[in-house]
Amino acid sequence: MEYQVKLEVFEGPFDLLFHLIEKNEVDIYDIPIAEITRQYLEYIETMQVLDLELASEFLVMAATLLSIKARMLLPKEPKLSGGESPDEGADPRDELVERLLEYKKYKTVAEYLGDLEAKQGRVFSRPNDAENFFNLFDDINPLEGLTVLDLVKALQEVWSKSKEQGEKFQEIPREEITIKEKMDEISSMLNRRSRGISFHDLFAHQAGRTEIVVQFLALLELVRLQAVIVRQTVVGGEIMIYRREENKAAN
Amino acid sequence: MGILFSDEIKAAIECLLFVANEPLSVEKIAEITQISSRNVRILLGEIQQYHQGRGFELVEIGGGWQMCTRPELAGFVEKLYRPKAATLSKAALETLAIVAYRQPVTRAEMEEIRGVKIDGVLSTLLERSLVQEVGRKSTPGKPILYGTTVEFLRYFGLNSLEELPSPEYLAAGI
Amino acid sequence: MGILFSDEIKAAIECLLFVANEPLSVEKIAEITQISSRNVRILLGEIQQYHQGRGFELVEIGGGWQMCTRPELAGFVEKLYRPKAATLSKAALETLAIVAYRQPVTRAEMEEIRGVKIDGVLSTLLERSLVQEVGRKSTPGKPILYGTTVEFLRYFGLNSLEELPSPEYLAAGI
Repeated sequence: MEYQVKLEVFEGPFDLLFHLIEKNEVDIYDIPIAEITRQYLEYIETMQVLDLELASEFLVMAATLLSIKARMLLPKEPKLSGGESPDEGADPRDELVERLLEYKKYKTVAEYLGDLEAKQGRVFSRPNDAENFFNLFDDINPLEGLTVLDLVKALQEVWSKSKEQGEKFQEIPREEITIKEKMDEISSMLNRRSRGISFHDLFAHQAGRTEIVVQFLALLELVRLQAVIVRQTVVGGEIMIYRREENKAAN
Repeated sequence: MGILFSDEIKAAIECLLFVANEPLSVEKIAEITQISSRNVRILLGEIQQYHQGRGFELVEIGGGWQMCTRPELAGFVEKLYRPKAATLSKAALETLAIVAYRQPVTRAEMEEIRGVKIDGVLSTLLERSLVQEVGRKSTPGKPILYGTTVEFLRYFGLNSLEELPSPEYLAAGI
Repeated sequence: MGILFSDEIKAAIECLLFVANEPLSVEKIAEITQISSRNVRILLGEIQQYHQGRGFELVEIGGGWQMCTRPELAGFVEKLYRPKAATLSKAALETLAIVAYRQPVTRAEMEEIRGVKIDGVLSTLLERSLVQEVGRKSTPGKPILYGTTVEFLRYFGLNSLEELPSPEYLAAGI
């Protein structure tokens, strides 16, 4: 058996409410709140059943609708003899209607803009490549007004943006690094240091992202081969790496 | 400017409009061609008339003048280029509508009207240069105020914000 | 093609010539407009005549047809573009800084540092003679190595690359 679930995506609770009001062909100034609330909740439930992401605003609106519904069910407060309640005649739906109308205004404009966009999307200007023109002129200095300091500033910006600060000004023979080499390097380092080496120090002098990754893979491999022991004595403290025999001796 | 030069100046203006990548203001054209803004306008009118109904036309857009292809011919351009159709989402259009009609407006005000958070949509609009920061509101927290850009006008083929009809007018028409 | 449609087809061809960035062959135009090459040639002739002596003309060039500005009007184009020619974008300047300090450097290395693709920016730098190819790296794929040019030094008034502030000085923070 084949069935289809057609579920419109709404941009927000107002969008959904509008859809329901239009679908039910009801007067926005006299919303049958019980029925609309029922349908609204039904939609939310479907969304949840289908495990679709539901913005919290939808739930807030659900609460608002239920509260309005509850207030509509309350008997009208008996008039106090002589005086008139300032709330008299106030419809619990008023505020919601006001916000819906305000939203509707922009929803209408949005549709209009969408039409303009579609129309303008069919209009093309000439895509001139400015570079073509620059070549036509002699003696253009593309660095006019710039100094070496501007170049330095640009570099500083690149530098601060780049996560691996300070690594960029050495030649990186990336292609040559292998995990095996790194494993050997770490082992010999640990042989020289009986008290172990900190995780931080192990990675301190790596030239680049690639090398750091290879170094890390090498370390994992050594752990897997049980050639090294990795320990952290304090939570959040320094991670120490020991050669396995050294570690045993220390204990 | 002597009237004798007008054909050559007209050609110069046409040439500028042809090579420019953005709408050219009357002032810019006047500055480059060294004639009065009034004369630029007259010649722009003549150029507009000359190209009317042909493959591309002269239109006033985003506060300037630009040569653009006619919408009816889009099919041919698409056959040549297959351009991307990255249209704005419904959410983006709604947010943009609020900015256009309520500017300068804060993010909180937009969220209040739309009834949802607008973080993602607002950054899309900022990235596409359709919306920009225009200042700070002098209320506690000094929230950023947003407004539309010249790119907004161009994107929708408008010459100025005044060309946008009122929401009431639109609502009546639909 | 019925002769009745020729105005609209003519507009379509004009439109194509307007948006194209390179000469269009008669065959290409015929393919897009679905008319015969013979008719395309006739209409191209009419279009050429219409634009004769104006701001831009239709010329046959490199085995195709292209709208081009008239050479006599180049002075106006220069007035429009010269101010733009003298400014390098931030992205271009950043890339130039990397080349200056890391040369010889491959495109991949520059992209890694900047964290973005640099195709457009790199060709700008090459076209503006600020950067040049200086060799090939002896790694798999033999990527092109880039370095700065003599013009680069001249524009900054430097005698040699040694006169650039050192990266260490830079790291110390200026």
